[in-house]
Amino acid sequence: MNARYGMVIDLDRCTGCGSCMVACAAENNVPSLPQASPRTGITPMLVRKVSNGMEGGAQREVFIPIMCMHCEHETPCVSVCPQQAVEVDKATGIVMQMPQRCLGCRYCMTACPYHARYFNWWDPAWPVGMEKSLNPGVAVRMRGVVEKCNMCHARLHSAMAKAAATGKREIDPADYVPACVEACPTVAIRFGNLADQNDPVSHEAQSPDAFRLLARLDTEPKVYYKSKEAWVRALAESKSANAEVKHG
Amino acid sequence: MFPGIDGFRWTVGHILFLSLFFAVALTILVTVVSAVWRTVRDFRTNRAIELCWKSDFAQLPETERRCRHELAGRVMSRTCDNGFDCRQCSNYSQFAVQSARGIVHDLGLNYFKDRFYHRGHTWVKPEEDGTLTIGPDELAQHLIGSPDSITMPEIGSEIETNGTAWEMTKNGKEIRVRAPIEGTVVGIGGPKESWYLKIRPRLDPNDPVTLRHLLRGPEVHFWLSRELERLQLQLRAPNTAPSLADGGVLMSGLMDAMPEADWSTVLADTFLET
Amino acid sequence: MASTAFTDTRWIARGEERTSLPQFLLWLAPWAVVLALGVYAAGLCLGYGLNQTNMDNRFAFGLWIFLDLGVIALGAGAFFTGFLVYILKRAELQPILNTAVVVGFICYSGAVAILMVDVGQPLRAWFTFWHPNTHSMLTEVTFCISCYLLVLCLEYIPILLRNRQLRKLPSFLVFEHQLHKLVPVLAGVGTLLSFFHQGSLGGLYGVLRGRPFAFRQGFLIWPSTFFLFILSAIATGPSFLMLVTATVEKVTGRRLVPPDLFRRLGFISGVLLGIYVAAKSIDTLIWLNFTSPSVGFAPWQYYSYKPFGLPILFAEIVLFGLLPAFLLTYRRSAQRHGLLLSAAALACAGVLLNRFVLTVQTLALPTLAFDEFLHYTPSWQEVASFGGVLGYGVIVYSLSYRYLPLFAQPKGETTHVSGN
Amino acid sequence: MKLTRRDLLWGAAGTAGLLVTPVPWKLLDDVSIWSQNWPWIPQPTRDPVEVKQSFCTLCPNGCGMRVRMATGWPVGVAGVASHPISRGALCPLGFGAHQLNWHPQRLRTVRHRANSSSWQAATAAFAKACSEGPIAIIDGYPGRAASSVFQTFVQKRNGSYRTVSGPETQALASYESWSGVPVAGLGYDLENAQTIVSFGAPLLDGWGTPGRFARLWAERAAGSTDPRLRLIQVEASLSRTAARAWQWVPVHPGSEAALAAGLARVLLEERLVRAGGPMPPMTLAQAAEQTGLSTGAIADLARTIVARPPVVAIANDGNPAIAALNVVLGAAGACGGIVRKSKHAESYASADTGITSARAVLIDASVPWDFTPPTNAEVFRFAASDGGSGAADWLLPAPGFLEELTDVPTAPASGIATYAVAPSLLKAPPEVHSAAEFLGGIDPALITVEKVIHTRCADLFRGRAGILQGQETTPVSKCSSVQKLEEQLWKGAVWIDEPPRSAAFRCELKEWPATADSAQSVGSSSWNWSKAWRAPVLPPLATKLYLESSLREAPDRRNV
Repeated sequence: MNARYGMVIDLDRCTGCGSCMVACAAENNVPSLPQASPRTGITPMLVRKVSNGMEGGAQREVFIPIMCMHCEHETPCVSVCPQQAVEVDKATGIVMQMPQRCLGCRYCMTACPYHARYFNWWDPAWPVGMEKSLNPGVAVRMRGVVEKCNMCHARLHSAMAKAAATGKREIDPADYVPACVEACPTVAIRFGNLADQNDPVSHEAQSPDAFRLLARLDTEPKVYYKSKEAWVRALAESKSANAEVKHG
Repeated sequence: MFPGIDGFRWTVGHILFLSLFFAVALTILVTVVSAVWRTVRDFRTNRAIELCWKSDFAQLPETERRCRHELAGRVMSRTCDNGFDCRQCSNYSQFAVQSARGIVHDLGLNYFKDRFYHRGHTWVKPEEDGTLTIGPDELAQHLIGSPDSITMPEIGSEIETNGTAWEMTKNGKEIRVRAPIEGTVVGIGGPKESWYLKIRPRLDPNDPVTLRHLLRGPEVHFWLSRELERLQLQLRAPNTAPSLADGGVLMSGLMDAMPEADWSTVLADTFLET
Repeated sequence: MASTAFTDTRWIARGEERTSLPQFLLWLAPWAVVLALGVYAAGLCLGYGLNQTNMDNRFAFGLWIFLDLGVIALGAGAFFTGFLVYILKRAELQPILNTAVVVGFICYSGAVAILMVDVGQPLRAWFTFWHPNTHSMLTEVTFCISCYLLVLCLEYIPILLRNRQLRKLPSFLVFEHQLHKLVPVLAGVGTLLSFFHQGSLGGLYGVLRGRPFAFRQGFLIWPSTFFLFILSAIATGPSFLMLVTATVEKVTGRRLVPPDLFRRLGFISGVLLGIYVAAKSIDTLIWLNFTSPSVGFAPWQYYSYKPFGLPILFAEIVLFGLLPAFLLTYRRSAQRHGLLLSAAALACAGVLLNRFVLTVQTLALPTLAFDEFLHYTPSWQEVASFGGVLGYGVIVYSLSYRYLPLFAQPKGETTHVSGN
Repeated sequence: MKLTRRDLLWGAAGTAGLLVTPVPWKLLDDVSIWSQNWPWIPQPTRDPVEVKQSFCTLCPNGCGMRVRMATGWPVGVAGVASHPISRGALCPLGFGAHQLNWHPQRLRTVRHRANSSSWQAATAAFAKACSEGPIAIIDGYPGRAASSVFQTFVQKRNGSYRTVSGPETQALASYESWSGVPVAGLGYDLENAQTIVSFGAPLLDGWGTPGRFARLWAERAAGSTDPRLRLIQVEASLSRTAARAWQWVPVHPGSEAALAAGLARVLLEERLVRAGGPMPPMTLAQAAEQTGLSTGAIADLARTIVARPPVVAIANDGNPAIAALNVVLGAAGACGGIVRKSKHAESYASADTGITSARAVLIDASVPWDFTPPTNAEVFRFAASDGGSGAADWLLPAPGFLEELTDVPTAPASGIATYAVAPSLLKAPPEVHSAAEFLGGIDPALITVEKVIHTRCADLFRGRAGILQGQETTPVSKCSSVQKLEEQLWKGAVWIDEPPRSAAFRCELKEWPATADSAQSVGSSSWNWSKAWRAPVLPPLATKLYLESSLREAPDRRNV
């Protein structure tokens, strides 16, 4: 297998409902802690609300799901990790975080321009009994380690196991769909193999409306966004490049 | 990173980084190991005591490190840089050996013409049978009086010049008496005898060089007067005028008589302790 | 007075006048309280996790990293003085050497202690040695700092063993003697290690491609901050030693080193600071005009957030760079003790500001167009933990000053060394 | 110093020897594993996962839900793409619903005025109330089998039965009074609409069955400047729906009725509609003043909405002006507008009766938590969790998510009748009972939910209409027996009715309705029986949206 898994997120379709965030947290056994805040919580998939900064009827809003962009080139978090707890899986292009090797130095978090990495500030905890509802196949991360989106790697594993059981070398794309993609009610998040010319996602990534956040950093993120609105596409660049954009 | 772990591949970076790191680690290790090794070697070659003395000597106050020639007035001012071991000193000019018998009574203290005096207030006396006897000098005895306890080396053990000859305690103070000469202990005396230790010297006692580093004859006078001067200053009660010089006689058992004095300093200066 | 049991004169080198033990303990008491509080706060962080701090996912590094970088820069005096004395044979700096080693030891051990609290899983710290990533600046830092701390311990041992009571044990004294003879080797190794980790600490931020405020182009694998950190550390290390020595002189009320030494240290510090300021200015210009714009970040926006405006850049380069460099090197200002020390203090403040800008400002600045400029206030646990390092430093230095020959210059030293 | 060269050599050799043994490496490995596995970190089960089809019963929309079960517990949920209405989508609450049963505020004991009590005491108290006077039962999810049980119970005792409905249903109430078709029989034919004017209805944020409009909008409108489905959102603030709408019309808060009137006036005056209807008394200028729009903007908007028929206006409350606008637009009873579902949808509907003189009121767990009935009677409140600040005398622990057998009637606002069964996938803890079970304890002769469902299945089988949409599609007419049909339904199939031959119904609207109390319901009493659905507590993971992101403003923090 030599895939380059990536996503194309159609921002014109995102209604900011948050289903992807909940589905992601449920799939990946992310705890919901009463102490957590937007700055300390663990939201491997995070939908952010962005306004065009206008007043009245001219005001527009867009919802931008932010997760690990799985940078392909000079992946910022991979080169900084002192103990190889982060690596780009050569077979899939997925940036893998190995929490069991993570020291919790958080250097990778400072390296990530998308703030898509999260630290376990607390011991993971669930109300009494709720641990029975944890998703099998995804280990719970302990306090003091960094985690992030790994494109529902457990689902890739089961897809591969399924393929192996039937003697196939390639997985069936229908078997490997990340939780957020599956949860999106408007099919705004599309997932596929960017290296596969036949995959519709690789075509969409090439569309003129597609863009990547901070693409000029030259890290080749594999999560693409799409919008027909020019002001939304302008969010790709840093704030200095479009001064009129304000946070909503 | 290490071979055998998760698809490891050697790169130039690995080789550079690892070799640098291991070179550094090895250097540090070799340094420590060689320091330990040299220490062990020093002990095995009996150089440890000498090294300790040299280190201690370097820590002594300037006033305690005067050259014997300065004491005798032959040079204006000279700090010894050989740890009082004139046998190694290139600037040593030989004194005529005054081999005589008899007691000199000087500065209220007795000293013997046939004994050789060490700067740590011990004497050495060559005996007829080729051994040397060692004991504390009159000034030391006056200071300490009768010691509370004495720890002598075992018969047959080696003592080294400026190493420990014996140890005493007095009023809770530990006193190490430095050996004036090296040799093998063959007899143990004590306060009740006229000598404390009898040793068989390592070097020929008849060779004048063997005892060259020790004071004798008129030198002792100059040295003792310096030492008394120092004692006067140190034992002077903080609020009184100099009193020791008045009588000119050093009273016996000073440690018992003047418990309030700063004995740590006095004893250290007297017995060449740091 | 000599007969009282409550005294430690046996442990104090002969001929050194030190305050009485009760007075000394009185001096230590507040620092011990600060240290105890720090240990308690660090214990909270280790026991309950880093939620005790005010760091968060955006401010993943906080006060600790800033101050760690700061003290390691200030502790650079240790390796640099060793380098000057042993490698460049500048014997006139000998009187300050022991102090430099102790200050370095305190800075590094304190920084490592705080780092251990700062990581989420301290028990896995050794993983770095087992699965090291050679591409990471932090690996370089970890390897070098742990090795260098070992070197500093080895350099500290001879000083420790020269204590009046410890030296009575012949094996200690002989080991001290033998180790002391090998210290030049350690100084050389220390120089190499320090050179790399000071640089790597700079590289730590310079390589952050995702943080264009910190990202710098460089030479081979090293970004320019690698070299700037080395320069700024060796420029301010001597200044910090001056400050420490002057403070100790002030507190003890005695002259410890020849006054000429201050001017000499100041001159070294000043010249290096001058070189650093020049290099930093060139680097800043390249970054403003090429590096940052090329990735879509108009550089002036970094300075559009209060209180991190342009004055901070000015302060870094002129107020804490050019000005002290001038004062330290200019003969007439260097003659005046107060002015010399003020300049040294400015230089130290400058290196701290530089570390602050690179750590805290980098994280505060937005990267995405819809990010906000963030604020962060350290929690009391963070402040107290670091206060603990300060208390630890003062206590270790005070104990070293009292019981170890920090400034004593044995005349027989040369004989001593050549004796074997 | 006893250390010799020999000792050193032995030491070095010993260390080297130790290093080639597995001991140090095993120790390192153990330390590493030890530091990765703390005993207090919960570990997910390693048991195999089994997938069950069911329906989300959190709210009356009944979205299709795939439940992953391991060791008998639900470990994850996902939507069911084949479900005709929810179409594979779930709301954020649904995605975390499988953890709701362990919510710390889960009710596990009977509570009587903040004191612990018992089921015996509650049963005795309710039986006593039944003997003393009329009782009322309030249902938040009408049309279920349990609703039938409730009705049977109150009919026997001459009590009353009331439903609390959401804004989707409430918005249809005006048509009921104008046409006589019960609300349960009405729905929106969004699938055939080309222009939708929403008056503050959160179409993209939980209106109706979330997946229904979301998918529709995503397929036909999202990201297009000239979409096949034009969504025009009339709303005071930039809501989620407004942000994504084709056009957002910002109006003054509460001026929706005025805008509807203004639009109707333009439509009628400019003869933009064929249907016609009563002319609103409000002038265009008045409408403009109240809404804050210009007269020109209202006129433009009127022209825009009729440019692409069919068009339907959707209100977010029982505002009759918007219903009247639909009448003017000809959307009432027309394809792509308000349609009449098949008779089946009406068959289990019931008339509401007043509760004013009730001795005791029983509130079912399906009633929105923050609903308080207008009564002084003794209140028996069923709930799975305690949402706090409850006004009930008795708080009775009800079965939690997936713990109760229930059927899933047609979702509100749906344009087509459906029926499904959600079996209890989890065994309810012994200390919880549903309201229907509770009533069965009072009246042992009362029919049970299971029997009602069986009867309904038999009805479906007899009707021989519609299809069963499960893993595969089976027409009911092809089902060999009731058992076969029932079996399919219990496995998660959805019965879908045939579309009615005619969606039309006639609205008798002589004059423009008064808008004075437009915010109030058109019910018999002045009390507002409309309440948007709200759970007592949110699934813990859904609280992340509020607490750990800035996506939504946090509601009452205690309940999240």
